[in-house]
Amino acid sequence: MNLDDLEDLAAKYRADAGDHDTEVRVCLAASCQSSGAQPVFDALSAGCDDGAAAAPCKVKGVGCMGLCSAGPLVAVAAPEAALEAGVIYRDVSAADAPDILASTAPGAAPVERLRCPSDMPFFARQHKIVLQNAGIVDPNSFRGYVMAGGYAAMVQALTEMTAQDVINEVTASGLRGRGGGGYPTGLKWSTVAKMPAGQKYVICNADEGDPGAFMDRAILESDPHRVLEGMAIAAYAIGANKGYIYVRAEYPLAVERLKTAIRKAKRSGFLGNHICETQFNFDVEIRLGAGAFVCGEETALMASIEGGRGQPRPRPPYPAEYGLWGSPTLINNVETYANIAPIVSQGGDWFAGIGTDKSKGTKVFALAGTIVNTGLIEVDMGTRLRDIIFAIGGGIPDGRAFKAVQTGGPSGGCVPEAHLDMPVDYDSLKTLGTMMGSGGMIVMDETANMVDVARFFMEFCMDESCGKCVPCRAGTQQMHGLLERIAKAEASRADLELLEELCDVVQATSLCGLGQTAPNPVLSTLRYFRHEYEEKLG
Amino acid sequence: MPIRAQQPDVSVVTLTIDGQDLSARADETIIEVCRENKIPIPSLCWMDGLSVVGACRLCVVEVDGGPRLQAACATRVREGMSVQTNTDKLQRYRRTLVELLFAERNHVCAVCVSNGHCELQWLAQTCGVDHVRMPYRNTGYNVDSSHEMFRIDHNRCVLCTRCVRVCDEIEGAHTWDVMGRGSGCQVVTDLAKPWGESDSCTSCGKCVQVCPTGALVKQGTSVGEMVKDQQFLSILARRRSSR
Amino acid sequence: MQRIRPDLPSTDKRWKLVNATMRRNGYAGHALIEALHAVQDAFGFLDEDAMTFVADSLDLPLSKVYGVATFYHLFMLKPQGRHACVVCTGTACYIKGAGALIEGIEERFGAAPGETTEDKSLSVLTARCVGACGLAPAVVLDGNVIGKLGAEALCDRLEQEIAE
Amino acid sequence: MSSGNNKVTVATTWLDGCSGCHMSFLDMDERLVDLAAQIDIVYSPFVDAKTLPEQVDLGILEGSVSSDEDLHKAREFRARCKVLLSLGDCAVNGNVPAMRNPFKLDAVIERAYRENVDLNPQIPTEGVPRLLATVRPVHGVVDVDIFVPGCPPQADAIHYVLTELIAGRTPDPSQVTRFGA
Repeated sequence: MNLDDLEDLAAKYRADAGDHDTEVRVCLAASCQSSGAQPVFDALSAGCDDGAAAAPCKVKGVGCMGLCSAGPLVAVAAPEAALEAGVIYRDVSAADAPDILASTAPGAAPVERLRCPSDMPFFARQHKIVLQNAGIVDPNSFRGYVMAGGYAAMVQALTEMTAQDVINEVTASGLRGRGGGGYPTGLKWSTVAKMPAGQKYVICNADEGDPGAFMDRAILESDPHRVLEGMAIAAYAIGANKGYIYVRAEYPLAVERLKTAIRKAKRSGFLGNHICETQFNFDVEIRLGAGAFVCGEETALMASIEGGRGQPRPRPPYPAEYGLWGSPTLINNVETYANIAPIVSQGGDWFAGIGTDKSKGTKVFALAGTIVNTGLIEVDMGTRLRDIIFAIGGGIPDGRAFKAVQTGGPSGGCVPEAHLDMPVDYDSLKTLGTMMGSGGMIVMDETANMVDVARFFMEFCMDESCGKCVPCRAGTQQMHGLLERIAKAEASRADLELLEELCDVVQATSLCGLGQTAPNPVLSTLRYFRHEYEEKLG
Repeated sequence: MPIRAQQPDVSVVTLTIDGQDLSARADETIIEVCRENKIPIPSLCWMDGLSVVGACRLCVVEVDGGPRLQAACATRVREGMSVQTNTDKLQRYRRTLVELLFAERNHVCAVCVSNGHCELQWLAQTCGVDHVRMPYRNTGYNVDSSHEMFRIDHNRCVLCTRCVRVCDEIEGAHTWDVMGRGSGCQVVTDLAKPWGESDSCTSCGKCVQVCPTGALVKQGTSVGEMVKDQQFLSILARRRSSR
Repeated sequence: MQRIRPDLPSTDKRWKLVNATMRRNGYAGHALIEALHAVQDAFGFLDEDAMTFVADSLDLPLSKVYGVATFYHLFMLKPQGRHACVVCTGTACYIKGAGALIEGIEERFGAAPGETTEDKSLSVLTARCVGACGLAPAVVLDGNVIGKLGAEALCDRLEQEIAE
Repeated sequence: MSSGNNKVTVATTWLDGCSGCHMSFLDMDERLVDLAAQIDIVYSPFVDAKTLPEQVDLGILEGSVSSDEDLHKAREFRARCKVLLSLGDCAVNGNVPAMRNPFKLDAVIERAYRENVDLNPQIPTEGVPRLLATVRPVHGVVDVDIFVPGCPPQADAIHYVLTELIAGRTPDPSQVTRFGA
């Protein structure tokens, strides 16, 4: 199969789908489902089948549209049109179905009382590459993905490019790992590719564990084929024939949609043996996590796939050399793989033209905390924090003042008002004492108590420490105790000094990233809000 | 990391440790070279003959002046490598790590059967730990005396997992493993039943001999009487790997 | 040396589901976590019989199975209540009052996180971010995410579920 | 480190311990004679003085802090002694007295005064200091300058530490003693 054949296939699918000018999209991602999206979908579908719609229209369940706090969300748009090009409705209930269906008639007015302006900055200021299909395609439909141009990059790679060509494009794109570390993806791929031929593995890290981060869940729930396509391209590039997706068991909907996607892709010959009638074989299996944050660390993740306790081991040797069952292994996270297909289709140079000097492309962020527009956004690297929080996020509710934004989860830190004009990329966040992490952004208003925030994250690290190495196991426990004492105003200046020393020791000596970064929330709150600690000392 | 390097590499590299020019086999780790050359690096989880876990972090060293410390047990030597094993910073870190271990469980040396023969006690002295600055955790742990020959006192366990590894890698019984996570970790036999009820335990006593503290001891020993003999390990490990 | 696979622990049909999962994975040792998931899905928790059966089937040491079962927070070694309420304690939920939900539940039902009420009607658990930050504070009640409820309203809802 | 009459003033007392460290002090035997020429023991179980002077050069505490009274003594020593020394494992790390810490205080008292008593079991309320919930080493309640671990520290170790202090040097006790020594 070549690109022309794939285009023919997409055309056939379009013809099969029948004639309709409008589609009514209902977000069926986890957040909207929790707000009652399923009854809305059922009511709209029933209404459409009964002919309540004024024009030929189709009701379709889709993935995340982003503005989770306004769910259930419904959009009325032309088939495959971008979200902003349609009419978006918020807080929809089943009772609204007739009105929405009636509004699809030619010349009919939108239902104003439900309308969410699609030109509001939340939608208008985003740049969607990873989330291109989210909220538009039906995540359970293989055909839908193909009709939206899916699998073209894989077919192009398999039929028109060598493995080295693919790696060159990824390297040229400047893409860096979206899981937190920001390691250059092209370099990682070429390292694994250079290992002697033999059994190699591709792993997708979907163990998104940072509290306050739900980017990967949304991608998997909205566009699972995009991730599979990225993994298949990676496998082709490095010479692997087997892949694993390690997903949190806390994401049942994502798991279900991934399973469906794998099954359908296999049945259609886009996964498995002789993919698209080429010599390339690639099989994907899902492995479920079982509630251990540390399994996001790559060596712990592999230990877990191997059926053991998810405990990290010293690196080197790195997974690229000695990975799953001792074989060379490529591990990237969900968002990284989701970037691959557009890079292959549109070229590394195109991607490298987006973002900042050292951080290319876009980044998906999960906005949460005390912010008006809670949800999922994708913006160019280098967007200012202020624009993200105040323009796109709509600022702080209830007239309160902004205090800090926490990025990077338990490994990150808090950024205060004074640094909000910093363009967001891997390096700028590092200079602020925090990190990109996987993309969670928790906004805190003036009522937040920063010692308590540090204590919260330390408790998280203490609970999630695997217990293997001494500094992380015993050090986080002691640091948590000291933070509790400070929070209760029972601590002395010597306690604060001991806390700072333990931060240094745990950071410098811990075995894996969890321990090495566990002191970050303390160090960062000490850096910007030291007076809040000192006020509590005896 | 596997016990031995994947492929034995007999080529020779030269490196400097604390300014001393040394040569070593390319498949050796820094700690092995230090031990051969009588350069003292504290360690607790590492043991010649067992696989490397890099868990106690006491053997961290500075390599080539880089900011990231490396565990000497888990880092192979390289040509031209420059290692510092005993800087002020490293001494400070080690002291704190030893303090953390003492604060974590109830190591009351004065009434321990291993008093005077304990690696943790010795580490405290060599690292200059004359008191523990952090509060003691004061969590009580079980003492399991159900085995007819041996006893485990979890109050004195440092979770080095030497017992787990020797039981699995040398004896082949895999009676021991670690349960729980974080501060809740404990070594267990089988399904965390009393040791004496274990079906898999062969009562070989290797776990007792490799235990660095008074956690695993022989029954019937009194204060200071438990002296451990670890000679067997390197011999067994060597003979096993040459099969 | 041929290894003999153990018989199913009882005639309970759920063992067949567990066995099927292990068979699908070729009774390989690395299928341990999958097998434990299967046991928990079928029985709601892992008891000694189940762990012994899985260990024998996959030819793994008992202590290894126990070590893995106790490492992961999702695996339960004790039977759970008829209803399970998981309070999300992720950052967003924490900021928006997850602590008050936990306190409220403990006050009304007498069960702290990790505990089950005496009448076995409700188990209270916590999770590190269920990824529903937009609905903070979020709880997962018997698999369904409920968001934006205060402690009072949540407890009422729980009482209602228990009564049904 | 002397004041006034060229002799170093020394105060010692025992908190919750077995007095073994003081016995070890006496084990310095004939060296005590030389020491007596350099130090003046102004308050101690060894001597008759009943009040702790306002200003002392060196305070030596044996035993852990287990009761109200221990806490009071430790604070008083800290306030009045220029240099404070923790002598022995109980003072340095809690040692045997701290082995009750994993248990609740009520359970400990119950066990000591009722369960293990055959005749007229009762919990004393008068004439005994109130026990603290947690036994702590001396530095857990006041700042300590010198730590001399050991159970008890050998007379040689005590002699080394005192000689160094008298000479105005900072001793390194880990050369001569350790936990449990």
